[in-house]
Amino acid sequence: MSILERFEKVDRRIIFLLTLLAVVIPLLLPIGFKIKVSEPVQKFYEAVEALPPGSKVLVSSEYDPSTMPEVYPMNQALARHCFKKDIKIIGMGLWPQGIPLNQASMEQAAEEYGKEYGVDYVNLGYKAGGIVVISAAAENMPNTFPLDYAGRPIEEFEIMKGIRNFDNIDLIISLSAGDPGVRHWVMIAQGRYGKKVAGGVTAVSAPAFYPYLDAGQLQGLLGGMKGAAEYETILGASGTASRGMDAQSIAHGLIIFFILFANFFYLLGKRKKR
Amino acid sequence: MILMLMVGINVEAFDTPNESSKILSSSELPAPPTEVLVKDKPNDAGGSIIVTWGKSADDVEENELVKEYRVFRSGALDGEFELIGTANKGFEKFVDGTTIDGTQYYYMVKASDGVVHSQSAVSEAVSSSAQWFHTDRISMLVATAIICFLILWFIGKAKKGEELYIRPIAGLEAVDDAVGRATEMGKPIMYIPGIADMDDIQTIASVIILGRVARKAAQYETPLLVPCCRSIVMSAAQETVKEAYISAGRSDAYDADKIMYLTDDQFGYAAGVDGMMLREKPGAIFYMGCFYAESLILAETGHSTGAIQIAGTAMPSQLPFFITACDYTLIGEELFAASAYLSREPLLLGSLKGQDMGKAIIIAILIGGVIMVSLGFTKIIALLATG
Amino acid sequence: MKKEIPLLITFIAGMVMILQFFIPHRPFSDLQQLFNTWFLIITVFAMILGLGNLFKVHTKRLQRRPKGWWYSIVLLAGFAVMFTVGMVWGPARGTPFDYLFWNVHIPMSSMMFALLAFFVASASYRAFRARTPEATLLLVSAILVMIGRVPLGNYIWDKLPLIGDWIMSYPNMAGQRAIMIGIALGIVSTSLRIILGIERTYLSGK
Amino acid sequence: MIETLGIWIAALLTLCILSFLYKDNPFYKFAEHLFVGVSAAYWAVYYYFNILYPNLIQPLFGRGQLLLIIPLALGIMMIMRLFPKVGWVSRWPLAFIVGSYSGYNLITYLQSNAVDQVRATLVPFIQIESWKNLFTNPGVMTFLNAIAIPVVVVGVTTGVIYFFFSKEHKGVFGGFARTGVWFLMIAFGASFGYTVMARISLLIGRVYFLLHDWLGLIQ
Repeated sequence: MSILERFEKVDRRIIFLLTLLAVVIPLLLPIGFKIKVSEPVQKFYEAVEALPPGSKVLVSSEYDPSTMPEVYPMNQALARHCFKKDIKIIGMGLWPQGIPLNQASMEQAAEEYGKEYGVDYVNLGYKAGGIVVISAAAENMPNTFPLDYAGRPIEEFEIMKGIRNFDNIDLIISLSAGDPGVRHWVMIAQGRYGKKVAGGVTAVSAPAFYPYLDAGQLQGLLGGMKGAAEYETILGASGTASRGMDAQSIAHGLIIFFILFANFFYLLGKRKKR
Repeated sequence: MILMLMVGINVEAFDTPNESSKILSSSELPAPPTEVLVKDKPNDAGGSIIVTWGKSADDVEENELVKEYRVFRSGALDGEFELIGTANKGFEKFVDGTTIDGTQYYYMVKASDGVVHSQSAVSEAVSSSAQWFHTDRISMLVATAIICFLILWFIGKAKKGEELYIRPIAGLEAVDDAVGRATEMGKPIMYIPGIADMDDIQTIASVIILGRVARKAAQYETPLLVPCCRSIVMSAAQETVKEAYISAGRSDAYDADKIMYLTDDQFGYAAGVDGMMLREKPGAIFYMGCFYAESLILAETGHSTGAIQIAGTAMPSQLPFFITACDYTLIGEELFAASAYLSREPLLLGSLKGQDMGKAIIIAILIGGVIMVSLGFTKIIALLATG
Repeated sequence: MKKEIPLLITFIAGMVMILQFFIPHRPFSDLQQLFNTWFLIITVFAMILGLGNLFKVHTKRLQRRPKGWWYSIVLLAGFAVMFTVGMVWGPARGTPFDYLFWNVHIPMSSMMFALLAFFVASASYRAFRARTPEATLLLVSAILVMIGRVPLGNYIWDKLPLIGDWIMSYPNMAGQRAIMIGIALGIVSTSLRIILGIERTYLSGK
Repeated sequence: MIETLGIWIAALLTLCILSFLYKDNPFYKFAEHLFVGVSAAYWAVYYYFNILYPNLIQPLFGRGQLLLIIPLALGIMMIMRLFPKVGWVSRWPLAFIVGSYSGYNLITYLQSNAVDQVRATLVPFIQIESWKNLFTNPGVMTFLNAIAIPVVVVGVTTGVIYFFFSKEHKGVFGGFARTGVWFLMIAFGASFGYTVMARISLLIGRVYFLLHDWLGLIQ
């Protein structure tokens, strides 16, 4: 086997090992690359920033622990952004495992900004049914969510006073790692009820949301850990997403190198054959 | 009806004229909201009334005279008005979702800074009702009617025996080869119907394609493994494969245990299928249906076993992975065309032709619409609103 | 009868769901939610079939003892423990069920998902070769977007991230939109064939 | 103590799954079978507490919502498959599910994937602002922005043409279809490139867990 062929058919375990090293080493020895903010993230930031103090934002968590590295930092940054601006958060989720994560991010930010549960934020918990829950909540929030995530009646909470349906919500943000998720919020809350919807999604699904962003169906979009890191950057706070960005860059660079390297030898091999 | 234009000013806590006049003299009282208009919320199941008003003149950034608007309702013009909700400053609309259809209501809005309020005139009488047709959805009704008509029209034509040309689709041409190759190598075939349940049309399409593949597998007497992520999909797959074996005259070879349920969990399923691929060493692997992140986990593992891989999905986000890791990939609509293509039944082929006509109309609207919009006729955009 | 009734049910259920989109009036406005609840309930019953199948396959392995049969014990034991703990103490936070979920289920689930980092690397090394003009386009657009996403791209040429974004927002969006439109027609046609009973293999038979 | 034990179990199982990359081995087989068993039980318990109990048992037997007898009957018909003689009744619930979701998806996809997308593409072909920009400030980005809308219109149109099944892709029509394929390829490449990062993020999450929570090597 010639050297060229050997490079073409390299044991994939070597690739696996190099990828692992590209993540482990920068995590142990951080470098500190700069982060540039992209337009969808800027739009997302502005959508929240434009709300007057006292506005109510619905934050729905549609992710689970497996996508935590990407979406959880968004959830944390969003909660901080809202509380910093005195915007109230109504949490909920269409994925059961997203509820504790949403709650944790709100609690953490509430502590930093001295916000109180029931007054400045509330978590309505999980409801099965995806798209149907969105329609039901759009029509009647108290009926759809009579209790909060811990089983307390929502009438007890000041923040829920005067909230009947989506007409009383100023912005809807879905942080989602799949379906049901942003797509359905756009279809129902935006499509059928004309609400402003913004989203945070995993990087993999982000491209599929560009048409919605372009059509104005989405106000802004955070895509993956990078989107979260950019959002953290605009807010001027370094979080877990920013911390992972070094490893991210190195591993990413490695994959680009793989592709260029493989093509270099492929094209070289093709020329030789001629 | 007569619009009542009396503008009253009062403070909730002080109802006697005396006290009220005290407040009147205070300079802190905000200007009242103007022009309270009410109407039944259109296109709903009833129970909602939309209240709109003009902002108080004091509802401005710089001052705090208006903090919120309070919306009141009464069953009678001179009856008691009760608070039904609030809207933040800067807003001019409130939807009351607690009305009883057919009952008359009167509304009134107060601008408030939390302590003192000034109230608007009382609105006209209004009652809510439910509608039988959603008027914002006419364009959708037309679109649905046209496309369904086209499909049915061409199915009808096909029924009469008209010959229809269908272009080759590489991924589907390869189905026979893949089954054949697995047979030659004496290896089983694996068919993965995705991770969605039967509520997803992709899964239904997948089960239909499974029927066609199973018939070929039965003819070639090659074992067919179908690991499922959903119980209902497993049931439907068993039913379909059994029927395929019967119609191929090989009902004796049908083994229900080869169509098995693993777990509803996305990655638990991926772990199980990956293990199965390495141990069963299939000669051909089909991925048809709705896939999420597990697509590449499965397809890369499948590739490492050396199997021929044919994928098909309508999940735009997963298509790139199948394209890079599989030998053939059905892109979006091609997945739905597979059943017609593999069966060659005229009725199904006719519907493909109908779909094509639908696309032709869409292209015509696209080109015509862009030209019109470029020339300034933007009305077409509103015509396509879907409610 | 065995086939006509299911076809009739399919037709009625399908037509009702189409109509409910256009009719805001009750009962149509509530049907979607109602049907969804029904579907979920049927799903749970069906799970008895799925689990029954899982047990059957693995108890058979215990009887026949093929190579690696003892892994079936691991599977059945894992199920038994998780199921018992869940039914006895419930799924709330702080229960043993919750503990097993976070320390057994989640780590495996997350790692399985994270394997994708490696597979993306191996797939791109192997498959992104400039073999044909189409493959070259795939390659070039992937590289441009990838480079645009890391700080490295900014160092090479400050326009690279912008070009990456441009590809995402326009040509990519156009391609995605074309796929979406195609899918819509495919789904309309397939659904229509199912509702009208033209496509009925899923009910077994032609 | 119990917390530490949990981290150790989690870390070892993580490594078992990771070992799959080397080759199929007893550690992976152990984890795989455990995973399938545990996750199947997880969802069974989950469905009971989140669907069956609150949506059927409680409202039907607790509050007497008799309408729920219908899904109960359909559910029971589903499991009749276990008895070959009456197995055919399981087609009824299947027909109900397939029928209602066919109807629902027909409308939903037509709306959000077709009509809404077509409407969003109706933008003036020539954006005067961006062409002005190009002439006053010629450069790569001003050029790309000027041609952006034409690119979208051409891309969507030719992309849809690629999906034509009943016409041979030959001649001018074939040229359009081929252009459509190019757009699809660019879209796939872009999505792939965009995704790479996400996948690395997940690995970072796991490595972070091992290095931070388990080994305590990073703060």
